[in-house]
Amino acid sequence: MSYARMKFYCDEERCIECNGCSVACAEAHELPVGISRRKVVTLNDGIEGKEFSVSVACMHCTDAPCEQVCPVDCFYIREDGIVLHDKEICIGCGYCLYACPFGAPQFPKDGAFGTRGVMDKCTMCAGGPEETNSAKERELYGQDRIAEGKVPACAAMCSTKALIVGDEQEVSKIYRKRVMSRGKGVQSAPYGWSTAYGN
Amino acid sequence: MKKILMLCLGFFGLYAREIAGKVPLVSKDMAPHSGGDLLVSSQMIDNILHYQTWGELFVYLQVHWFRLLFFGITVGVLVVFLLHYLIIGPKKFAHSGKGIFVYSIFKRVVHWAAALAFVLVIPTGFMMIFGKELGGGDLVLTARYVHSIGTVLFIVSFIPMFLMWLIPMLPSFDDIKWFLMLGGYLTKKKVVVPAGQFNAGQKMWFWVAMLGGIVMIGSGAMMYFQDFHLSILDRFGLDQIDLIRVAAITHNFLGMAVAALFITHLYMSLFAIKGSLDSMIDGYKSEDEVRYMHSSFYKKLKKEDKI
Amino acid sequence: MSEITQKALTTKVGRRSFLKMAAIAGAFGATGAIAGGNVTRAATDEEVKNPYPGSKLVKTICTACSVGCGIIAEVQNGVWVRQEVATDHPISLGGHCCKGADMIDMVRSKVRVKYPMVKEGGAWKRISWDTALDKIAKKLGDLRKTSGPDSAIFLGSAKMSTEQAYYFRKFAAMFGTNNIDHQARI
Amino acid sequence: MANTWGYGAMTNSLGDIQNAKAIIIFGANPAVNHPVGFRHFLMAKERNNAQLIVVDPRFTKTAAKADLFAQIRPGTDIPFMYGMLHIIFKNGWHKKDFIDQRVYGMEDVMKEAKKWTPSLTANVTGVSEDLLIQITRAYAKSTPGTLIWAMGLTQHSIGSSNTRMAPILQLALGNMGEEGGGCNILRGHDNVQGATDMCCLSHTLPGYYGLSAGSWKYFAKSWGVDYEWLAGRFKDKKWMSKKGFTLARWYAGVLAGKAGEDKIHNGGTNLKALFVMGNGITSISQQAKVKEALDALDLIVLADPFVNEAAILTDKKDDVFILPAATQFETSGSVTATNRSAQWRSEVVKPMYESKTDHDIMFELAKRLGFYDQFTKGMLIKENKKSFKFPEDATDEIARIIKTIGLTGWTSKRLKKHQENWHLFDQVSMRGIGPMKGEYYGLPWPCWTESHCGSPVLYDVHRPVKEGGMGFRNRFGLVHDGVSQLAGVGIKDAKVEGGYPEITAKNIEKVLGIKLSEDEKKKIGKNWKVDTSGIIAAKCMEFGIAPYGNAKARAKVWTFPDQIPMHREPLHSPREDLVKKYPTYKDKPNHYRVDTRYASVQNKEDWSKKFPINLVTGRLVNLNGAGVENRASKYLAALTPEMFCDINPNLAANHGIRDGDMMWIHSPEGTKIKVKAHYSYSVGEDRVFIPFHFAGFFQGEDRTGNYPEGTKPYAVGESANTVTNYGYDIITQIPETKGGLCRVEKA
Repeated sequence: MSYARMKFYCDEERCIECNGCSVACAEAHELPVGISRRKVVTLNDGIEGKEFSVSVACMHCTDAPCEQVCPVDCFYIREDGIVLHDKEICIGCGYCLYACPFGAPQFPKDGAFGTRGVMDKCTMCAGGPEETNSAKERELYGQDRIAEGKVPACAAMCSTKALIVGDEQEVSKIYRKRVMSRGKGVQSAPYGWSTAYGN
Repeated sequence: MKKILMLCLGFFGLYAREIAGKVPLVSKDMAPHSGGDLLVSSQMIDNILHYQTWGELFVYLQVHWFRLLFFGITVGVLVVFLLHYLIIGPKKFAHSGKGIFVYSIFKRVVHWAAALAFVLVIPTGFMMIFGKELGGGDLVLTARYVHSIGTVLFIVSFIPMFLMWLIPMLPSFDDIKWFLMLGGYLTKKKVVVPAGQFNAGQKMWFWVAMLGGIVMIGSGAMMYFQDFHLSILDRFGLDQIDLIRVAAITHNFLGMAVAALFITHLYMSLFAIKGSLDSMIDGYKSEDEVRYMHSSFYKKLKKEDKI
Repeated sequence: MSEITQKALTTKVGRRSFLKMAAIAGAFGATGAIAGGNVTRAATDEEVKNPYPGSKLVKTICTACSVGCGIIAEVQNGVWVRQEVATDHPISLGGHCCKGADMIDMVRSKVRVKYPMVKEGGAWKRISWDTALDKIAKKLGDLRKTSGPDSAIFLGSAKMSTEQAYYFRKFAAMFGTNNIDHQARI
Repeated sequence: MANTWGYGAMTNSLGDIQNAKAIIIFGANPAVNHPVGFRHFLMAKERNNAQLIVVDPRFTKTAAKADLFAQIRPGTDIPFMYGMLHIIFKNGWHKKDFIDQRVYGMEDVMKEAKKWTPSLTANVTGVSEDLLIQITRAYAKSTPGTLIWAMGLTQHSIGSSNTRMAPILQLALGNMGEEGGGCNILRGHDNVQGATDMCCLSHTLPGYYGLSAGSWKYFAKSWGVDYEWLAGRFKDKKWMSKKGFTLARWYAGVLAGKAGEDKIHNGGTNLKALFVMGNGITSISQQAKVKEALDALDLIVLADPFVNEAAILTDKKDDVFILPAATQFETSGSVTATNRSAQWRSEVVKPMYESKTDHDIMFELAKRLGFYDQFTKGMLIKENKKSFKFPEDATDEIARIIKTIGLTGWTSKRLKKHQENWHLFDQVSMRGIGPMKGEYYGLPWPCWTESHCGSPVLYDVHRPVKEGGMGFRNRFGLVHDGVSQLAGVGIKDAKVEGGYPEITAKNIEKVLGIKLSEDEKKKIGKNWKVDTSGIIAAKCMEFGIAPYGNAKARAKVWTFPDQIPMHREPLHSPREDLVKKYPTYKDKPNHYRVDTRYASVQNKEDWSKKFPINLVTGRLVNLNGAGVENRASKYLAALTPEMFCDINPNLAANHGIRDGDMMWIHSPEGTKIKVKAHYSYSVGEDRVFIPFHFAGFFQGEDRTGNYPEGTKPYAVGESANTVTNYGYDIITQIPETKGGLCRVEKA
């Protein structure tokens, strides 16, 4: 049996920076203030035709750089592609943050003497290595909604359904459908690596 | 390199393309209303665009080189000294007589404070680098905290040490000669080594520890504090996260040099020159040792009639 | 301003402890609903464990704006433990803005008014409901007698339920004044 | 709006917006204020390639998703719409047969529209001619188009003209009574519609019955109390039918008599007691006056789940009561969404701490004031019970009494059934399936009988009444100026041809062509509005007609100061040249019991000289109303931890204000606030934007020490309404918070 690969996608044509996802996440996992596992970012605020918003969190990369650079090997990647880590192994060194293209890892200041504690990041609502749905798991990682068969809180509560999570093939199907129906279409010639990021 | 990027962005490609079509930020000042957490502000998106430069380099070095180099250098240095000890052996100097008073109590306290700092910082640094083998968790986490505490101690001892040894540590012609004969360590014979109060090896250690120390403190602080903002960064087209990445790379490479010289310093004072440790305990160096190992200094003292 | 906010935000709010009281480990509830085929793997035995054993789901409506998004509240032993997603709601499809997503925190917020209070001599004083209501009623009654019913104004709310709003209007009518209004005016 | 076609409510539903081919938004920002509702807008874009047009003084999040965006000068919506109508009429894009059959008075509008050439419109509104033409074409040529508005249109001294202008535009294009069309007002709070329907308002009784003696008699009877007893509760019968003070100007009732204050007419007394239940009065304009008034009151009672910040604002030392009210999750009841549909809230948890539900507080007070029995009797009447169960019996009481907006069908049983089965409704048409087949979700009113399905689209003559169809309401007589007011088109499947008057006991036999039995004649009420017997409604359903008649909408309201909407500059206008051309109203005495100034304020001086910058207020996505309930959530507070002002970098630079600096905003009222500058290009160089959700600071002074211990919200700041200008709507007295002036200065 081959497993689906779970991915996030945020449709910037629909994202309106309502912050529903980030607050839903914070509320669902009862995060301390200052930790945003998910954050909505608006660029070109107030510029006509150029303003847009996207919701960013851990993208659960296929070959996650965070997992590669971790000096204590606290990361593990589930068979469905969700990248998780063990907070009892993590030392809060910050290397995963330096390796992450999306700035996903967060470091609450809850260690000894108010120092930076161990890393915290989006779990795609899949908890951690502790016993599923145990009080300890919930304390450390928040809800384990995937185990309950539920959609992660952020995507489920997205007000405009801009944020989608699921099997990457399903997600890209939805995306393709939306782009087509918008009547603008996807550019037929692909953007190369040289142009894909602006420079 | 491409491979890492492609794999990492994988699915995100589509999405990143959408973003790339837009112009970059009009002004970096126009961040979201919530201040304070720069790492998760609009810079996060910029970060995606610039990931190729420093982000990838950091991943590449961390995945392939840092651990290997640390391991190689440490083992290499240790093997060299082991061989040196076995083949050439330590230098022994006569410890009869009063000896020459070289280190005042103040200097000794400062030295030992710095020494303690290094003893705290360097092994804990190694513990973090090889955290995998230690299983991570509380042990390595504690090591991380100790690393920070050691840094504070180092900062405290840094300034007096820098000031008290700045003049004697300035380079001189002796240093070239010292290097040419590698400080006379490659021979079993007692040779007269050209050196002032401090020889070139000590000077090297001093400058790496001091100047390197500053850089280590600076880069370490960046990694420690994470959320800070330097407006000067914009001028260099660097994002704050990029600066931290540069800091991490620098910290690692410089760490290798510091670690290597620290081990050398330990070997020299504990093994290579028997009894040299005493000078840092009671402040007296044996005359014999000074005569050979710091010949210029010896001559100078003689001239000034201080012996 | 920001300092105050910062201080308020960083004070440790022990909501966890609040939850802990409700979290009773042990009992097993079998809700192994797995969404669509290959999206998730089959749940292992331990995964079907319900995080909140014995909880019930209550349907309600968000109180933030007039869109009327659905909310499903998960309640365990009389404590609202989790805000669930009303994906089948016809208007919102489970969606929420940040206000709606945080409705649960409005109820269990630490800064709620917890008991009746009166300001006396410039200081707040805790009083009982009976004292409060008696005093208010007396004062209102006296004013009604001395200055007439029009000396009072009642400002109601668009946050009340329709029934409460209706009764608020009736209250003013029976008090004897048309000095009543609510937020539709602004 | 109610004066145009009968009801002042959103005509279609949010889901129905997905059917629109074009969407034009005036003074609303659904992406921020109704994010979930905005999904339907985006769906319309995707499903129909609908053009999204936004007309707003600033570049909002909604505008960021728009196809066309016009940055309009605040308070010039009427010229803009006349400019559109000018182009529409000139090109013949209006729907002639629709206007002939269903609209009265459009000729006058056409005459006025002729004056508003694109160049004149551009001069007044600040929107270029090209853009105006482009927007008009895009909107007029794609029908059905829906028109959206919110507070940006109503909060002006000409707000009531604005809200008549928008329907006129829709009528001209024939967009009314269409799926995907309509005038869709987005209400603010969760139950504004419900609370408004129940008329927690000073000018009418529940169900918009007005304050006439007849209405009072009907309610006395329905509440099961003696009319004379009820009248005796008032000062005298004369005061029963006088509109009361409003939320916007209640403070005037306290301050009257002091130098410089407006005169009041309030039964010979000033206001002395204030009873507030769930109302953030720190978000109404003129905060400085509100503070003065609070200080001067004898009694303040504030019942809220969180500390009502009126308690923070006032310096009053005694007799300020704070009562812990339960939230809506700690009680049950119905709530009416913006699209007139009711949803049932179940009680999630019991009231926490010592809090009591709002109705419990009222009941307890009624007991102590000696009218508890009369107060609650209404709930016992229907089934002749001994005791009541709140809120179910209250819901049924409302259903029994309120006929005007057709709440007869809203029994608690049906509403609960809808809640239980909300998954069985379609998100676009709101139609139910399975056991809910034949009903629309939430039974949007009018829901004429206990078996009626609700009316998702108002004034839709294309569907039968039993499926929610109806014409415009016959509310303004049968003939005006010799022109019949009845519609020229009938409702689908109706057994009555064409238009017909509202049904009364007198005309029912004639209109329907039936004979009532003696028994029916005895039971029947005087007209459809007071017929609790249900006979009129039943007969009407049988004949497929709506009881309220089928008339023409009127573009001309002959009872208003402006019969057709006319542009008038705001009281504080940045264009002194236009003030002379489009002056405001004359001062209005006894406007909701207080004399209200118009011309005397506008002409006092050239305000634009000292206060050259337009002040726009609005909402943020994470806060709501006065904001206290959201600022009490640490996650929401963290999103905007402090009060700020969106200011264009160019404007700011000219005043030496850097991003993140503190700045003063001065108002013509002599008040000022100190806020943090936030650079944003979303506002032009001639205006600034401030959100109105903050309180706790007053004119630079920190008043947070006034919070009782442990109740301070996580974010506090200056209230924007400290600097909003004087100015009130001529009909409704809504404050003019969206068209004021100010001056900025570095702090």
